[in-house]
Amino acid sequence: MTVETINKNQQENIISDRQARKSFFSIFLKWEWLLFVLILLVIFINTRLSPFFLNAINLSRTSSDFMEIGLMMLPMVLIIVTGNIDLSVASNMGMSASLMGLMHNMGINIWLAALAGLTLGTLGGVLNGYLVAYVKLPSLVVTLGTFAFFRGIAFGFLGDQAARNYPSQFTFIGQGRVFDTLIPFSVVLFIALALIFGLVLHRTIIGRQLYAIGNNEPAAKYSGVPVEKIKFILFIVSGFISALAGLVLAARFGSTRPDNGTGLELAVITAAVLGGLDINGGKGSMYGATLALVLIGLLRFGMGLLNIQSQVQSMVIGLLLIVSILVPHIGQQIRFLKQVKFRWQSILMTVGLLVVFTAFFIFFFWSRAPIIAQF
Amino acid sequence: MKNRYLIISLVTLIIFSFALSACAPADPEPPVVEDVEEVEEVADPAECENYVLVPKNLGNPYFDTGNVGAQEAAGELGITVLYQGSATADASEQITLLNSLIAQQVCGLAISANDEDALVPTGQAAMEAGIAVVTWDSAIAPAGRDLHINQAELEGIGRVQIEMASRLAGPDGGEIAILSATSTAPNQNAWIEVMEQVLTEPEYANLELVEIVYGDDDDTKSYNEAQALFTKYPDLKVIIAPTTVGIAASARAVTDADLIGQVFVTGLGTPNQMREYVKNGSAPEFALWNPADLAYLSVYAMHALATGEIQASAGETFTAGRLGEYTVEDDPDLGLNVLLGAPFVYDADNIDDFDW
Amino acid sequence: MTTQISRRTTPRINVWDLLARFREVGIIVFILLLGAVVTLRAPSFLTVNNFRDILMNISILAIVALGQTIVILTKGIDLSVSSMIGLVAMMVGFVMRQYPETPIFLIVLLGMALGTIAGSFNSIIITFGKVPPIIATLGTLSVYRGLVFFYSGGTWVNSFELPQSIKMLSKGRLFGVPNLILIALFISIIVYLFLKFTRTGRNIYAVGSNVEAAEYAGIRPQRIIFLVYLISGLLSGIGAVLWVSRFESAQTNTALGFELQTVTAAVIGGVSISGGVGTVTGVVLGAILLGIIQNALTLVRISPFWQLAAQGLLILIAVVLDKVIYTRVARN
Amino acid sequence: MTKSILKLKDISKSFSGVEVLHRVSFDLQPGEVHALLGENGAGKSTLVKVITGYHQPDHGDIYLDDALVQFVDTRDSRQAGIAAIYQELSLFPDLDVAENIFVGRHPQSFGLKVDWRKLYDEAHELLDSLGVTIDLKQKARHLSIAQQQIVEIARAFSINARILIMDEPTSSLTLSEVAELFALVNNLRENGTAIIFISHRLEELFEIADRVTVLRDGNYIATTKSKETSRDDLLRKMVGRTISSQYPKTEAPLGEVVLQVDQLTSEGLFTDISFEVKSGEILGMAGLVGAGRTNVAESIFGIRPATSGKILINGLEVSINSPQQAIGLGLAYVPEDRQQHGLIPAMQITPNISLPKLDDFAKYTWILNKKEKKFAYSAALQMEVRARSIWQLAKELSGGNQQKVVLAKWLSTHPRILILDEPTRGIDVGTKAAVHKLMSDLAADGLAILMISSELPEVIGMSDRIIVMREGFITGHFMRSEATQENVINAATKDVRIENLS
Repeated sequence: MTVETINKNQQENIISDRQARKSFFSIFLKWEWLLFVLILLVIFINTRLSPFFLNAINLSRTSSDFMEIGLMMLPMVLIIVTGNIDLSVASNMGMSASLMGLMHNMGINIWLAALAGLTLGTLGGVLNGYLVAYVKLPSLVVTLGTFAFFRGIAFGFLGDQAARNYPSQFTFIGQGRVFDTLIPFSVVLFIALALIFGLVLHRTIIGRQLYAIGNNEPAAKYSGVPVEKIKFILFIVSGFISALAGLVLAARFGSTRPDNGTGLELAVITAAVLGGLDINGGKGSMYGATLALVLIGLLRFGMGLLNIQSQVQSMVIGLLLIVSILVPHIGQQIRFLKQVKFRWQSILMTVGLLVVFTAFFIFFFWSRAPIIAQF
Repeated sequence: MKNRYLIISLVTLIIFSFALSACAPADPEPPVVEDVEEVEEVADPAECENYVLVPKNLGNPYFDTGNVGAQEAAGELGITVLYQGSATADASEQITLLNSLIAQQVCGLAISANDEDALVPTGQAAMEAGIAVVTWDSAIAPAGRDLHINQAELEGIGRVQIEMASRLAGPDGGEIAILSATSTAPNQNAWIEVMEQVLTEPEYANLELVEIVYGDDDDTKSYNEAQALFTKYPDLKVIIAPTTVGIAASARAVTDADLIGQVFVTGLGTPNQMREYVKNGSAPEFALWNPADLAYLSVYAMHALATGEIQASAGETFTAGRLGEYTVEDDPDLGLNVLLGAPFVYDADNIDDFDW
Repeated sequence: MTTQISRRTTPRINVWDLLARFREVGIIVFILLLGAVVTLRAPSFLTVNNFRDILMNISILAIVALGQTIVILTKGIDLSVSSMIGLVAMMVGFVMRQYPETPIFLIVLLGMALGTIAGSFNSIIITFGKVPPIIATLGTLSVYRGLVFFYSGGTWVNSFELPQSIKMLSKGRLFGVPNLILIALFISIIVYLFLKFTRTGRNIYAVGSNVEAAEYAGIRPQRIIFLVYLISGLLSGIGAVLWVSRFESAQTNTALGFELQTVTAAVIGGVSISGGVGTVTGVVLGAILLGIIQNALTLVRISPFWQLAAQGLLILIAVVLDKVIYTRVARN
Repeated sequence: MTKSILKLKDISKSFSGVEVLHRVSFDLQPGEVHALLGENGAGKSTLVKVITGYHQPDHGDIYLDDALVQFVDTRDSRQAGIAAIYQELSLFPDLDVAENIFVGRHPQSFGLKVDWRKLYDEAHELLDSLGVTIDLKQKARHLSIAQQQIVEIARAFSINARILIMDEPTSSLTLSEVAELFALVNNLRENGTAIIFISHRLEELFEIADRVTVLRDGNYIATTKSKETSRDDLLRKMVGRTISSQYPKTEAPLGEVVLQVDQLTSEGLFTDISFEVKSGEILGMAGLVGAGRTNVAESIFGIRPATSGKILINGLEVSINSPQQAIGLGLAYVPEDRQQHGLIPAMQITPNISLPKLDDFAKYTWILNKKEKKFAYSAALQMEVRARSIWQLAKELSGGNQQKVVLAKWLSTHPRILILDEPTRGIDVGTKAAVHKLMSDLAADGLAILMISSELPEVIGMSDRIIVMREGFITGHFMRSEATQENVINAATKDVRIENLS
């Protein structure tokens, strides 16, 4: 599409170095602000509905529940910005923590064991990174394989055993609080790393190159961006941080089992996408992802306080995920519908779908009626 | 142009969030906000009414049956017992859930733990907040709870399964195998340990334990594992599955493979799931305690703890409604616990007396 | 077919080229190698009964993986299949419990209809809502699972509550072959014919290969994309009925985690995540390979704790080998 | 007046608030070839897409046989007998050649089953009538660009349309292939098919077109019979002003050899390529599309390193395994495919310009925004990029301005060796002249320039020396003084295989 608006004969400056003027309100209409508003809203509503919501101890305890997800989300944001994905993070975390647990059970010093766990996690990242960057396999496929592989190794290490009785210096990572305040150590760790990752993404050469790769990988390569090297490093970092998250989880649990953290990868991706990241790469910010994490955490906590069942909570988060992508496209949809000339097919289809869905819901409630009656 | 749609989206999201909060169950009298400062205080035992029964996960009939017993106890005691669990049997999900329950300053928690060790810090936090913590079905390590309500002695459960297996294998004995749940399930592993010990007794010398496999409490996986067992061991006589998912899957695998009468399944199961297989002969007998009784007892114990009737020390006694009087015992492995009783053996003669 | 037309075909026959053209050959070779090794260590692998078991075990996987394949052909992915199976299985289970005399074909039809409706919900979000498929189905993955729970109130449908008719749907035999295997075979053939011999089937490949070009060529890509999620729902619905039949129960966690298995089967079967490439034979073989790996690992008594790792490793090897073959060919 | 088969009246079309077509009218008569002419961004391609129903006009009417019609999508227009070859190649890389021709219209038996035998037979016949042989079972992914274009043409012909639209169908065809195509077009015209023909090669229009309609900036300018107009007249109408000398090449003093390539070989792509470029020199590289010229450039730039041979820069042997290394050695490469390789369309002008040399605008990897902005601004000004602001997205610019951004980006790295791959492909006449002027100036400043171009007048007009490639071999070498269109074409179409055998 070629769009050119400038009159070719004009003599004055042909290009400006200023950003296009935006209306005052449009600044507040960025996705990140919407998330912020949503967070305030959730806080407001929850405070009204539950007296336990705005309580420092409770918030402190809840926040540490989400820190492993948060930690793994940081490299995931960078990976998604390049248009890739890492499904193996949670498995990697299980694998590293299991190695650490195994070594701890063998009587090896916990810090040495932790170091070994971090090394193994990083090596897992090396495997992912090598296959994605240099063998050039799609990241979805590679990490789907290592998703099973890493978790399998975790079971191989510990089997039916658990590692427990970690020294309190170690469990401090997951359970401790900083300087007698209520702020958990893991939250401090997360904030520090989030700052670093955010700055790398938004303020450095590497960050710029990540966006370039996500928007147009061949062009980035032709412009001298070391695409392979960056992807390789990215997956290694993801491996390392996953291992770190594994340690935090082990420290929080005070124990390790090989199935620790199963399924967290979907929570990580959900947070990142809800934060406005485009799964196809090239768009999104670290602020957005972090805000989304906070939103999910507060929502979950708030719903928990209201004793909403877990399945319903997942459903709400799932819906929120769909709606968050759906709503910004409403404009497109309206325009699309305006364009469509009224054809009998489209009317028929709409009516048909409505009938089908109505029938479905009638059936849904009718067929479960006997069960409801039982209770 | 673009802005307008963003405004639409903002409004939609706001409406959506309000809708979310409307999902909350109708709470007739939401506590007033001023209470916030007092949350730190230990709940006053006299006014304590809110208790929670936490299963390993929701949507599992075994625990749902437990809830029936719990509600019965709640009715008798005049308290409310909420039934809250995580969506999947996963420790970190359960911890998140427990944290929100602790935050609500409930009076007591009766937990079936997804991870013996990982829940210790959470259990401790609950006790620090003045909440009575008992575990049922699957324990948290002693440091993380006040009391464990033991469904049956480890010894008893392990032994009854070997006894059943021995009966089914016949006088000549033969090869037996164990199909467990996940390799990390604490109660499973404890039972298996006992079973291995019992097998060393001369009485059971003719039984040979050939393999222990894990079905992960997943129906498909358990089914496949059972199938693999009789492919690998053509002379296999008995599969012991000390898990409700595993035993049903194994019995079905035996039925499907037309091996009824050749391979028998036994272990721990629920009547409704096993009814069919008891009758067709693939699993002539199995054992289990009554989960309703277990939860019933747990609620009484939790209430006794919260009201100060007992202080969680060995030798104390309390009365649990229709079940009668129980004593808190101390065990070197289990810590403080209350024993429900011996497991009950279900067979074709009595199974129709139960519907759960 | 019409060889005389392709005049400028490369005359040299090359092993790599053969492997790439008939990707299935690679999987078959892999299966044979694996089979040989396993048979050496565990002779019971090579028995009719064992093979029947393997095929029984992967039948439902193959059916649902075919739906997944059709979706992946258009560059999409359907992560919600497992929850759709769970939902449909529960609803079908409820109906069977309530009305045990319902003729079995009605039950199958019901399952298909319910699956299609669930799939159409995905379709709407993806085509009209312009939500990327991976996000949309990640969302419905939890939404449908939540609905299962809401629907059943946490209860299960147990074996004794189900009539014999549904159980026989998969367990009955024709010429000694269990129905389930025959059904899977039948559906595979139907999907094969659909993808190879109908315009719509070819249009699916076209849309996956180049959406814009498809639009230029008069195909309506949105309709095709709408259709593929519908088909995925339909096949999941069939899978759900078979699931109830085979496992004789409907539980709240039915098929939990199954979505990744279907993607794995498709990927091992040579379906390209970037769309446009993949065959029915490949996917069926991919599912069989997965089944054999699972079965073999148990038979050769690899410690149960290491089985998952071995499985993951084999998947990685399969994918890397495929890539190596492909690059070799591209170089020639 | 004869009756028109297609008539557009006052068509307007806007994209995100920018009007691309403004009240354009157009009419087409049966049995005529009607050329559509205009610079890039004049609205030709949009007009085509409006006719085929890919876009819907915001305003205005379309009449087919004097009846008002409305095309909701390309299906409607196809049913009305309109077929099109679009400018962007629109093949299906994963489908084979035969199926590519019939996608969406597979021949069927019993109205249900795709008849593969018939499909292959018809495809075979069709390609035969075009006088080409392409393996019908080959996947389109593996075709050369020229072959792809032929498949596109075959597809459009297979529809038996009453109206055939050809948007730049000849851009990568050889002369003989173009001749074959024109013979077919003439054939169709005699049978009464109406053809809309778009090309940047003005010579072709005089050869094939009956009438010419000129668009400029989305406005209708004029329609004339091609016999009654001249090249200069058309150019003036297109640009809106007179164009001065087309090839402003000045003689620059030649310096040292800067880039020397010795027996460079990449298996299957090119063999034994040797040449040298001196400072101040423009070396032209001619040949047909697919001769391996781009491959040579890409291997010099480190994107696909060659398997054997040497590259020397300033007399020192270097090994270049990645574009980063190439940039470090003072190389710059303006690639052929602007959208895919040259630019990041979804990013703004500024980051596009600063991408190859981000180190220059950063302190310890920290990007200094002000410095970057200042630099991008001056680079954009210098290249006369026409845009609202340097924060405009690259994809919103016209082809010519995009090329200016690409040039600005590479010049910002201060290269000593500049490789230009089809530097003026698909850009308007005005920008083309500016690019030529720039090349000449850069050479005068001492840069060594390697220019790949398929446009013979450009190669001959701009180069100091010319090398010609054919199927991966160098088949000719001419000084500026001795190069003529004839001997360059001869070298470009020489049969390499025979020469190698001897």
